[in-house]
Amino acid sequence: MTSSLERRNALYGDDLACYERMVEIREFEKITNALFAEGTIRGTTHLAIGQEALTLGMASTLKPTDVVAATYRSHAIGLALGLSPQSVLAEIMGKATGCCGGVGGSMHLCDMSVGLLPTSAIIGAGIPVAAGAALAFQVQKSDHVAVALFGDGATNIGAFHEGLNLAAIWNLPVVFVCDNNVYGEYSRIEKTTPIEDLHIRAESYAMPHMSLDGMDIHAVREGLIEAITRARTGGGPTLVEAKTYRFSGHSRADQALYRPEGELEAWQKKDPLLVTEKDLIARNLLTTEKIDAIKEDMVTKLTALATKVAGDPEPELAAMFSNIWTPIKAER
Amino acid sequence: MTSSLERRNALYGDDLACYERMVEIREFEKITNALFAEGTIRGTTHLAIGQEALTLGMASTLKPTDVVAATYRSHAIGLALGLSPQSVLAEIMGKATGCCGGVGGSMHLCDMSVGLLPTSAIIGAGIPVAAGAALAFQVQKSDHVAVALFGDGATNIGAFHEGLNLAAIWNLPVVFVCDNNVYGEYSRIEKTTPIEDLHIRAESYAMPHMSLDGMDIHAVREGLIEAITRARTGGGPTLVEAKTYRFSGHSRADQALYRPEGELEAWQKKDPLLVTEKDLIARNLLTTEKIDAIKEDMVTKLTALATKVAGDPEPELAAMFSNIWTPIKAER
Amino acid sequence: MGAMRFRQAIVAALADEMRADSRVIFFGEDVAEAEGPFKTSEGILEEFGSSRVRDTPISEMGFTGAAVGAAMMGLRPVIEIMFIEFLGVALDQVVTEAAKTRYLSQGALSVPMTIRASVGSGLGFGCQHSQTLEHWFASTPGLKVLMPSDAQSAYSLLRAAIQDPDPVIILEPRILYAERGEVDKNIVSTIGKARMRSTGNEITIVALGQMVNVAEEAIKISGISADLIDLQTIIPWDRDAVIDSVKKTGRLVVVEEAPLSGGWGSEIVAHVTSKLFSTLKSPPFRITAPDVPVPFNGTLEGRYAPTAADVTRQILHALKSSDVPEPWWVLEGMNR
Amino acid sequence: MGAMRFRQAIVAALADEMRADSRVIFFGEDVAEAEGPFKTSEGILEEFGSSRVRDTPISEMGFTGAAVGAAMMGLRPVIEIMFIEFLGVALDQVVTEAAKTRYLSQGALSVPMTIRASVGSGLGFGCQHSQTLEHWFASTPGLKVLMPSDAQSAYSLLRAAIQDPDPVIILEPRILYAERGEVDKNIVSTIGKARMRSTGNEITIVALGQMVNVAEEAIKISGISADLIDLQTIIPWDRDAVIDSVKKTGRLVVVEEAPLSGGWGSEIVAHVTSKLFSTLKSPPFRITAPDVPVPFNGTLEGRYAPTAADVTRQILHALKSSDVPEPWWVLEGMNR
Ligand SMILES: Cc1ncc(C[n+]2csc(CCOP(=O)(O)OP(=O)(O)O)c2C)c(N)n1
Ligand SMILES: Cc1ncc(C[n+]2csc(CCOP(=O)(O)OP(=O)(O)O)c2C)c(N)n1
Ligand SMILES: [Mg+2]
Ligand SMILES: [Mg+2]
Repeated sequence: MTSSLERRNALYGDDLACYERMVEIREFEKITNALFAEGTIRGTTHLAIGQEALTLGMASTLKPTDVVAATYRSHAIGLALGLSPQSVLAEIMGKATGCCGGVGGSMHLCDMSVGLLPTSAIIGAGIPVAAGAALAFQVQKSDHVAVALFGDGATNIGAFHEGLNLAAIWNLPVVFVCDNNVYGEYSRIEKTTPIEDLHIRAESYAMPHMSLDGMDIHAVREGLIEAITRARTGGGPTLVEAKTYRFSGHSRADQALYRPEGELEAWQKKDPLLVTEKDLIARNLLTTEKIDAIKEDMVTKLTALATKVAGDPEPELAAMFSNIWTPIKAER
Repeated sequence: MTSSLERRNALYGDDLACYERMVEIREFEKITNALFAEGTIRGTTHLAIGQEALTLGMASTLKPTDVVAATYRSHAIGLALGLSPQSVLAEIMGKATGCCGGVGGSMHLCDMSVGLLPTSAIIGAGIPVAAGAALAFQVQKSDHVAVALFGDGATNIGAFHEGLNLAAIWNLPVVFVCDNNVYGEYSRIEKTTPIEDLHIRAESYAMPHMSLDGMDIHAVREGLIEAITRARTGGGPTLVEAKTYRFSGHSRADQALYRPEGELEAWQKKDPLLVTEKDLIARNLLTTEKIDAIKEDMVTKLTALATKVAGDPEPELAAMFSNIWTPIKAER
Repeated sequence: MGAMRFRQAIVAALADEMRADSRVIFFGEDVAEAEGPFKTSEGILEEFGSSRVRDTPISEMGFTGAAVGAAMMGLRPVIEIMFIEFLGVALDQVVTEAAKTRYLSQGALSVPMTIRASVGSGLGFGCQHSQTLEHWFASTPGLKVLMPSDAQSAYSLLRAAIQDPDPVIILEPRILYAERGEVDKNIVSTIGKARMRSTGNEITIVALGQMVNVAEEAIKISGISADLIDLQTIIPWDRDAVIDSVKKTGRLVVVEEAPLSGGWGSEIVAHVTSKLFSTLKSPPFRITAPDVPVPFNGTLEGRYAPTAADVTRQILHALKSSDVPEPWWVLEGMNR
Repeated sequence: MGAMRFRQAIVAALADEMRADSRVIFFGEDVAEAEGPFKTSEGILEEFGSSRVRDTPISEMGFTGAAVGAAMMGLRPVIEIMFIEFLGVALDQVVTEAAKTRYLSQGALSVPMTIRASVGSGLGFGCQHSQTLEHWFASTPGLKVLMPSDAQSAYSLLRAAIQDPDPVIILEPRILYAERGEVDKNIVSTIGKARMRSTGNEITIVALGQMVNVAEEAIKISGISADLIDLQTIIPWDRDAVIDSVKKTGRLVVVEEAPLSGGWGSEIVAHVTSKLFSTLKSPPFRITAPDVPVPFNGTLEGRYAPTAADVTRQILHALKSSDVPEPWWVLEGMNR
């Protein structure tokens, strides 16, 4: 079985592989949604359909030794960074074979082999944590970079303000990536946020900032490379706002009926899959036939996977009592 | 004995009265400092020597029906708003005759007859509270205004960010007054804050903002009148940054030895008392003789007061058990 | 009288208070237009309008503090904290500001605010969205903390909370939102008073929220004769009701959903022990969750909070012998 | 061996750990250049430099979260929370992030961070700066909570905390900072192990922090023979030491600085009661502060935490009769 790291490495410099990973995420989320609807998945799920370009843009620019503090909207970033559909789906289904052994669930993925810190279900919590990881890199004089990935709604919480201020004053190697998908739960951004361009909030910290088209992997990469390079070379933090759109509902069974007429349709024209397909076709890396084949394969593979994972073992009762405190003998 | 409200009303339209109140604050703080040094006052104290123009500018522009959420640096704002030196000193000395019956202490003054909410010793806490008071005024359709008074260091804490964002999105009748006295405890502002002009942080909330000379009562009034009028007439919140300087140490016995050479002396040239004296003399409302007389009187009065208050009764043991929960019968 | 879901009882209580008292306002994340992530404010915006009913930005510190300030100015704010864990970013406003305001103002101000928060395990929300966290509010004079166990108490406690002049936190077991029950709208609880779910003389069972239902089930299964006390108010708790019952039964067990160490049940056991020591027939004890985070996996999560089977086993043991039954994780060799 | 002040013992422990382990870093508000508001980091910046020793902006959520992240990446951050109340704006990072990281990463990550916070009453800092608040961390598997009672334990516990692989909160009684005591730098505490301050056979006294000294004074005054257990670690507490002692003495009293309701002592009483009920000579009980905010006035504040006189009176009562002594505020008719 290919490791998370191998899956991650497959992305570098390979736009077709990135496209296929985007398709994987898209189909994975659809199947997840179906499994939740039929009751096979319990609890909650947060899909990132329509936001694949951002996660792939990140995964293909960051190094596996860089770390990412993300959120409950975790499947897409997890798969992009390299976690296998098996380990993610198994976690969402609470199986022992999941990336957190089934005790985490949909909101909590983790795989340090590709730098995914345990994703947090608390808005804003990952922002100071990412700054802290960057602090460690700075003290250790390593050239690793930390990234916080969070939503538009998260820019209204205190941890955002404190995390960015601290990163600025200490010139930490961190990139703050705001996935502005226009909604925080069921609220459209203007209901909760007095400004449209969130990246300007970096001005409060004299921090470089930018806005980019989160539907286009090239635009994402271009912006991130600038920010990541700045961080890696001692230039300090950057606030990057990626303009995306949440094609799916917020979570669970949300149908997103609160959307203005035609908004979804307008954004669907910018569907990152379409955008990437056009690009790859133009570059003769893809054909419409190939696209259909890729998608078909993916659906088949993931459908088979879902059946397989359903049969995976559940965690032992002992898992409930493990990894809470560190066994002391392990210490110096 | 004159009530807090009478002392407050005495300030309106009377620049000489405002000057005398500034002198009162100045001498009160000096005596407080001496009493703390000799051990008569226990716990802690936070003086506002050099910042008198800001508190008087506020007191003489706000109505007594407006409310102020201030901080542990409470003596000056308390006296300015109308609390008597007796009730403030008694509180600082833990006497039953203090404005909080002696259970609050130096960091916690309160007098609702002039709109002083219990001052908080938690950085930033008063900011959302002031927004909430303004929310009440908005819902009640009254034209009262709420003010939060806080320091430069407080603009780095989450409650500042969340409070301003909420006030902006709800267009609340609140004025956020940042007393930028250059220091947060023993740290000069640039050590903790990546920007110099804090008022620009309002841009993150599309909120009007201004900077003003906090050493000149006229400049303070002019700026506040604009902000208060905006709030009172439905125009929403404003962030006002008053540039001041903390002539005293942060608290207790702090000698502020960490100050750069000559900084204090430079600011002392802008001492709000000097500025106001010059203005009043030019307007023939004051003479140098009168100034000496006012100060002498004040020292005599406050020295006598200190002796008197030292003899005031302590709170009964019962005070320790009172006003924790509301006696239910009092309810509908 | 009428049957309704637990969450509908919450809506009804809020609506009835908002009708009766124009000072009552309500806000939180997606509570207005979306009518609440758990549909606990259906129709509230429509009936009471956008001045009194508001959606907030994601900023618990900001809007909890705003409730404190609005309450100081005479309104009666009710706020919703979607999951109790979110108060971890706003606790200061509750315990350090709201709880101390009346004291510091020497009674000039009070803070008649109500914080509604969903709590508890059992729904697969994972370890950051499944705790009860009553202990965050312990040892904080000035606060009151309530927990309903059925539709009736959801209605009656919320009305009492909104009418109360002090800060009240009402913890709603999320797992009960969809449960139906009879609701008599004439009943408004008295804060601090427990409610008898059943009466008997072999043992006193004290429980809160969902654990009341679990304990009731255990009584059915075991057929024992027990006083089942639904505490309803955890701070301040009904010392008289518990003491009187234990005087009668001579035995006490507390059933709680929180982990054993530091749970609220220890307060009940410690108090009763010091008051009734000589009259106790057997040692008071607690049936709790183990000292672990709430696991996501359904089978494991099913073992987290005490089950009717656990409770039955331990109570039957306690009635037969004078030592305290071990929790299942000790019997199964899982940990201390 | 040498006598030093409590605060100097803290400096020494931090310095020794920073010398021994380059992964240890230290930050907080005014801890670097100003060497700490309570002078608990004198010379640290000078010796270890501005990369490892930093002043932070006023943002507890920000820098506590930064410590969590830095710890995940292998550093051993020590942070100072000037007054424990300030964690009310940052609790999320401690209980919901740090405490759950090892669990969620299935052991791939641990969070070896140490949070130092000053706590307690007696210095006239008022009701928002004088609490102990241990209960905020209760029922949170994954955390460890320590409290020193003298210079030696200030040194030995801090070293243990920094060496510990998990998140540790060390609560320092502010009133002890200036106290002198002998310190043997070869002693590093074992977390979870209590320390005997004195031994005897009439009663077991369990206390934490400053209350250990108060209890010791009471023993002197009363001349009773008691095991005085300085718990040192409140989470996880030393069950064996307490159980063994009570097996010997048959009596237990817990002396705590926090208000009665929901204080940590109830856990000790509840556990011991359920384990040793039949062998107890008299009911275990607690001597605590009343359920009130900490008053500023010196005379009142002097009555807040238990005094040696209170403790003496109550223990002597408990040794003579089998009922539990009333606290002073009940005797003096102040409240329930
Ligand atoms: C502190 C906190 N408050 C509220 C929530 C509930 N919540 C979960 S997701 C969400 C919306 C977040 O919106 P955004 O930041 O835009 O991210 P998105 O879900 O759109 O990716 C909210 C309010 C939470 N998890 N944490
Ligand atoms: C949440 C919190 N963190 C830290 C402190 C300790 N503290 C008290 S005053 C102060 C400095 C505040 O500086 P600033 O906001 O500039 O106000 P100033 O004291 O200068 O008036 C600090 C850090 C506190 N009271 N609350
Ligand atoms: Mg969003
Ligand atoms: Mg300042």
